[in-house]
Amino acid sequence: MDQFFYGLVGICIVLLLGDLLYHKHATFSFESWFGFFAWYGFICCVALVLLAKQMRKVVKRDEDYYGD
Amino acid sequence: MTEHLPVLQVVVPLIAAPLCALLRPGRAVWLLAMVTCALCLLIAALLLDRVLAQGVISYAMGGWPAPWGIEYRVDAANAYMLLIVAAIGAVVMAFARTVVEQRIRLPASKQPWFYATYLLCLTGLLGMIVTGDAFNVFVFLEISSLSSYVLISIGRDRRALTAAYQYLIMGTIGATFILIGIGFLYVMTGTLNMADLAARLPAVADTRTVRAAFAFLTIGISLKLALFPLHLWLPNAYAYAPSAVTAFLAATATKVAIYVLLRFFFTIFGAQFSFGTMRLDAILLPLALAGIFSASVVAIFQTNVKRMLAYSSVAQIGYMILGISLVSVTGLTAAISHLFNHALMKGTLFMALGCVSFRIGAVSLDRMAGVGRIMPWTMGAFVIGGLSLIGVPMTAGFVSKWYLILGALERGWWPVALLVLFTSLLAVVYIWRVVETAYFQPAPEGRATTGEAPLALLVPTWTLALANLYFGLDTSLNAGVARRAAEALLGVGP
Amino acid sequence: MNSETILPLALFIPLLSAFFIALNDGRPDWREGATLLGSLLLLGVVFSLLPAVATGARPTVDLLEFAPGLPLRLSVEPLGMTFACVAALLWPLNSLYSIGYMRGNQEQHQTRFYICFAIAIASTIGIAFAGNLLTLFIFYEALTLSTYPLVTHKGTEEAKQAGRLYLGILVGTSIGFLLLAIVWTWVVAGTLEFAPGGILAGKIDGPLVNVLLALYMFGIGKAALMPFHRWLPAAMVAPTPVSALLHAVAVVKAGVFSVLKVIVYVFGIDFLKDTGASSWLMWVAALTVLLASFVALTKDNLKARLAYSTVSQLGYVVLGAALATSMGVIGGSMQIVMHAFGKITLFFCAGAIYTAAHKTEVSQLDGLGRAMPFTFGAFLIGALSIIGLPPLGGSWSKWYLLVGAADAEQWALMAVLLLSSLLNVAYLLPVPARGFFAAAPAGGATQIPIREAPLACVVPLCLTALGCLWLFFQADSLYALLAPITVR
Amino acid sequence: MIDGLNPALILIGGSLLALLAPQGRARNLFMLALPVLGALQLWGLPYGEYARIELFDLTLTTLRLDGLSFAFALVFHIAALLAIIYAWRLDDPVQQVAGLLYPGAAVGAVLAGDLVTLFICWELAAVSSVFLIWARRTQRAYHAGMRYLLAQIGSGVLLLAGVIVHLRATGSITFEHLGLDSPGGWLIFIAFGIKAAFPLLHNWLQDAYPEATVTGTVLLSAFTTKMAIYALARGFAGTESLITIGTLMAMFPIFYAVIENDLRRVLAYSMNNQLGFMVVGVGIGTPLGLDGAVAHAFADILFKALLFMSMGAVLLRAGTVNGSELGGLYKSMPLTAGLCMVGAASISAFPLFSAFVTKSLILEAAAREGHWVSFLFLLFASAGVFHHAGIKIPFFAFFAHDSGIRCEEAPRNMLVAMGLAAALCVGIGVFPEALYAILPYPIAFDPYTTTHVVTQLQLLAWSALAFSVLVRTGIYPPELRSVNLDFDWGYRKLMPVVATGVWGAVSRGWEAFNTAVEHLVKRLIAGLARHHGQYGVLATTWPTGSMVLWAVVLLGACLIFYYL
Repeated sequence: MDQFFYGLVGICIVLLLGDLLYHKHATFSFESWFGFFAWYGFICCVALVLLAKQMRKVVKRDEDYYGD
Repeated sequence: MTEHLPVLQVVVPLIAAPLCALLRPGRAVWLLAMVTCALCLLIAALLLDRVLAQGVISYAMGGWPAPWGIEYRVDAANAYMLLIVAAIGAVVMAFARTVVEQRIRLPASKQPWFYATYLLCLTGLLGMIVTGDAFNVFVFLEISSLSSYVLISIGRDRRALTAAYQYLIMGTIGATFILIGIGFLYVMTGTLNMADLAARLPAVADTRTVRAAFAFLTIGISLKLALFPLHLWLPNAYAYAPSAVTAFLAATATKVAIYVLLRFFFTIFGAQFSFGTMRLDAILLPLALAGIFSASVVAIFQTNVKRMLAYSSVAQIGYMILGISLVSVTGLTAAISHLFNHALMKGTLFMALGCVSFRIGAVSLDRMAGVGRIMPWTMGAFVIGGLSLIGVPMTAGFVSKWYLILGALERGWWPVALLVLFTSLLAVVYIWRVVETAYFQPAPEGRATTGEAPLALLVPTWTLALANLYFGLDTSLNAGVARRAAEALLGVGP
Repeated sequence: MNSETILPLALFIPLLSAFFIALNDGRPDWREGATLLGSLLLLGVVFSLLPAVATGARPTVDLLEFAPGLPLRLSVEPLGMTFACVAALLWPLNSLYSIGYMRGNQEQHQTRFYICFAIAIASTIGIAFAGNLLTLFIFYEALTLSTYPLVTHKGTEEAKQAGRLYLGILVGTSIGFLLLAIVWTWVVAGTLEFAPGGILAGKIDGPLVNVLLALYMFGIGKAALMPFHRWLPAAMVAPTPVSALLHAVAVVKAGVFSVLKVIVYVFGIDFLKDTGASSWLMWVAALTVLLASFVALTKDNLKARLAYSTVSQLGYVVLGAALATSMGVIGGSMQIVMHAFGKITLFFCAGAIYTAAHKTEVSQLDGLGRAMPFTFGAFLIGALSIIGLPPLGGSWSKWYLLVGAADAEQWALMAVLLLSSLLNVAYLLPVPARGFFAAAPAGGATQIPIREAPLACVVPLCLTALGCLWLFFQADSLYALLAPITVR
Repeated sequence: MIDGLNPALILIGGSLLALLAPQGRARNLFMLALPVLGALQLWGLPYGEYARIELFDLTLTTLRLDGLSFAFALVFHIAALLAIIYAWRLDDPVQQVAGLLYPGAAVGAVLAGDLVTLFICWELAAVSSVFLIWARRTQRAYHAGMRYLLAQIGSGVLLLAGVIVHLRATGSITFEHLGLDSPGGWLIFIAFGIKAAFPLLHNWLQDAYPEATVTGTVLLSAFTTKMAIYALARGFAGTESLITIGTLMAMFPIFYAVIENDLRRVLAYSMNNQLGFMVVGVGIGTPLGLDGAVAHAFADILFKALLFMSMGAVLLRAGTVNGSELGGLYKSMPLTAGLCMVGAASISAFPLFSAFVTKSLILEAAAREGHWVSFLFLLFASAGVFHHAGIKIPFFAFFAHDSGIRCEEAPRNMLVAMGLAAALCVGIGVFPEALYAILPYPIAFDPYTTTHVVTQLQLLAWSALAFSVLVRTGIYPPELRSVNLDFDWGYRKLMPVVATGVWGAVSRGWEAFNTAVEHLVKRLIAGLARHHGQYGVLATTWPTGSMVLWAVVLLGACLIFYYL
């Protein structure tokens, strides 16, 4: 599994650096920020999981909650 | 021959009565009585036919012209009444034979007396209707009353004697009051002929004597027709008399009294005087309404079905009086038509009860349990009579109820119309108690499981039951003629 | 034969059939034969009137004269024609079903049953073809009385109680209110004829219109408008064929049919709209629709649930009438037809389930559908039609009722109708859903395996279910037939 | 090809005929032929309007073929075909009939040229589809089906009401652009919104789909919601509020998807999220946006079917799809795992997979119209969808820790169906022009630009990184046996309690009223009985003297009255 993870890290870095190699067609200015899609995707996913974890405290119920 | 019809109407039964008494006991006596009744019916039908075709028939007794002689005067109103009484007389006579022979337990030798009395009673009733003479009314009233006391007391039930005695007292008081009233009128006008009285009364109307006469007649007639609260003699008399007698009297006696009331207050005094000046309706209306309500409620609580129907009769009389106190053509039509219809329904009901008591010997509610299954035809007739009493469409009872409500609404008397409808529902209750008991309760222990009543009883019963249905649809007789009678009495008709 | 000569036959055939049934008391096959023959003859007679009526003829026959100017009159107009067609179509099917049911359950007093049934049908036809209010009233009462022995058929204490309630409410309201209303109409209008556009316009005004309308609406107890609906669930003690044809079709439809007749031909929808007298009635009907649905939800007994559903569905018709728009009236009339086919199917199914499995409660039906696929399939179709889903007949009546409500700009009533559809789903569909998809209760293995009810039961219910489907495609011709009724 | 024949009728009519065919191969072949025939019929018909029916005073156009309806009708046929193959071994006539009737109704709905026909198909789809849930034959499925049906029919009746209001206002029932300013528009909008699972109206989807049968969920995922997308595209293209609604829709389900345990329910949430993209496309309303919505719907049907099919195969073989109980299944079901990953890649919009060429149309349209907020949220949602549908589903089902479950590979027919779906997903991804060619509006759009490919890969890779980091650090929430409250709490918990309470109060009040009335009536009767009863003063026999006295009293009263 570790190889898998480090492979992934490698790919991520390569892709991030890829931003330097071409001219980005951006409609919005933020798109042209360096590695925008990379770090935006990362932050989003972390935020998603953390928020969802908090949400669980509110919405999680026992499996037979609805009783059927 | 036909011009003597009015007098024949009375004379035929009058002559047949002593003949019956003289004949040897047996089938022949009944046959004679039956033929007599049939003849009466024929005569009544012919009379009605002629009156409808030609108008009023006046017949001078013994050739003495009115106002000196006794006049028999037949118009739409009394021709119609004659038909009712004669018809019921005939049907009940057909019913009576089996009852007299097997139920009343009169010694065979005494049986002819029953028929004689019956015919006398019929004579009296017919006479009261046909005559145009006020005093003659009283005479026939006494004939019918006295014979009916006898008929009531003839039953097996010992309580019938007390009942007949009370009836005798009250009937006599009523008759006396009527006689006093007639006397006062005679004093003031010097005539006993109704038409003549009607012509002469207005001149002396504003006298105390006439008013006293009016009061005596009101109470006297009300006693005879069992107006609430003067009805107290009636339930026992009807309940304890033999079934044939009850059927006959319930269908005729009080009706004739009502006819007398109509005659006196509409023809003799005139509607204007009776209701305009004297405000007779102010007395009749409340009593009628109270009677309808109270007697219906009492009927609900009765356990003796015959007594229940007797109270129902008191209520039904209330309807007729209500119609009269509306003082309109529609109201009077309702009242007069109800005379006819009520005769049909009560005749049916009492005869059906006669069939029941013939078989099971009792007519109390608990003894009648389950009787619908063993006597389907009898109870079938009872149901039809009951529906008619309730006033269900397609029965005769609906016709009178229709006109009664119509009359009340025409006058704008809402509450009255509502009360009439509400009390019909009370009738549903007391009739349906019997129907349910008869059809759904198990038969009580120890009751003989005899079968259906004999045909001799069923045929007359069903004749009237079917008449209830027929006249519920074809109303030309019971409502059409009633309307003409009403118009005649109010003097507005053609 | 022209329509006038045929018309009285429609009344006399069932009566005659009753007579022959009575004659064949001891011979069940002959007796049932008389019923079936009579029903088929009636079907022929009624449908032979249809073409003429559809092309605008109004055959009329006076039977008797009740009072001067007040005959007992039979007269056919589209609304009555529709109702008569429904009754005539369903009677043969119901007879077939009755034979299966009554024999299958070995019921007592079968002759009396068939006689009363035939008389009830005659009365229904009389109501459908009544040419004036008096005739209508007469047959209305005849229907009540002829069905009383059917309601109390079982003769038990429960049946007796139900009979009391039945008679008490139906006779009570009709004599207490309806008769009064009719006489009142006679007094003010001088006629009791059913006339296009009504007979009361200009004869009565002010709040009295409301009072008169109330007398009519509550007087027609058979329409089961709350609070006079209790007789209908009570009447469910009757054998199921009675509930099916009479208490889902003939009797209750006679009630709402009378409501429509009174609104269309006595008051006239223009008159009602101008006076606004029927606005309270809309709400009473809407309340009936909703409350009865809620009650139905709480009932576990299948027939009781269906009975309350009927109360609710009758409310639709009254609602359509009360809207006083021509689309509302047409919707109400269509609802009579559509609901008749749907509900009779449901009752047939309930009876078939009882005959085959002796189950009466919804909660007992788990898994039964797999043993009785035709019965439960038919139930599903009937239920969907009542809910108002395409492609079944019920959807068109709902369509027109909604159009009527929209025409009257009664948005809240539209909402009621929509909500009611959902409630219908909630109380009707559990039956087929549980029947087909729920697991059969454990421990029932020792019982005799359950199979479909006798063929005489299953065939009619399949036919009526197909009828629901067929009606979806007949909506256009029904509309064409009914459209003239609101035209003056 | 038969002139003017509605392809929907082939499926609907065939569904009933299918029952007549003997169970087994004959019926399967017959059923298989139906969508093929239907698709051929559809293909052969030139664009235009057919099969007009005069009903009452309305004209129904039961068949209207144009670019929009064609694309949907085509993919519906494909989905039906896949489902039939997938269900080849199914021995359940209920599901078989429903499985044809329901697609037929959906095809009918998208081909309907008027609102009445639309309504008819709308309701038919609702009713026929519920059987796919009930056919699971469990208590849960029964209740879920009932709730589903109520929601669906609720949508239907709202549509009906909207149609009627619209008809009254405009006199027309033609189904074309309606808009929210049209009377009745709002009603129809909400009706469509229910089926499209708008936020707050969405719960029926997550509630019911996971409770359906193995085949049922596959079918359900294809039609109802896409039918609604079609209807929105037809009636409400360019409605601004749809952009907001769609964005919300794309966003909130992903949070639930993360913590949901039932993997089919995870897919249901993900489906909700994909619908959000389509709704945004419709809301933008430009040709590009609409094309994007249509194309994405097309692709979504295929990859969602693929994913549900793979989860169905897991359910069939392993007996559960709860993430908490699965894991390591790749050893037992390698092919299924592989195909599932194709689906996962497709939904995540990997380049060369279908969503990549369809979702980008929507994002591009949003960008071109300057909706930057939506754009950012959609990007967030894209990352999220990869996270839960692209990674979570295959990870927890086939990898993660080994649950020890050893089972057979999926049956061959299922593999064939999945294989076909996977091929289509990849095919679209590789040859987007084929799909673009059948879209309603001609577009010139190349998804495979460097920018596009790189940025998308960045997004996906870093999302995957985030997932890996979170799992390794143990922050990632474990799969737990649980249910998560959603808005269905309102009608599953709150409403029953309130309704029971209110109804109880009403019943008690009614009973109290009845008792009071009964009491009153009893007292009245008792009062009457006192005087009128058998021994009451009015019913007993009076002594004669009293009677006489009464008569005299009355006479006196009369005399006084008359003299006055």
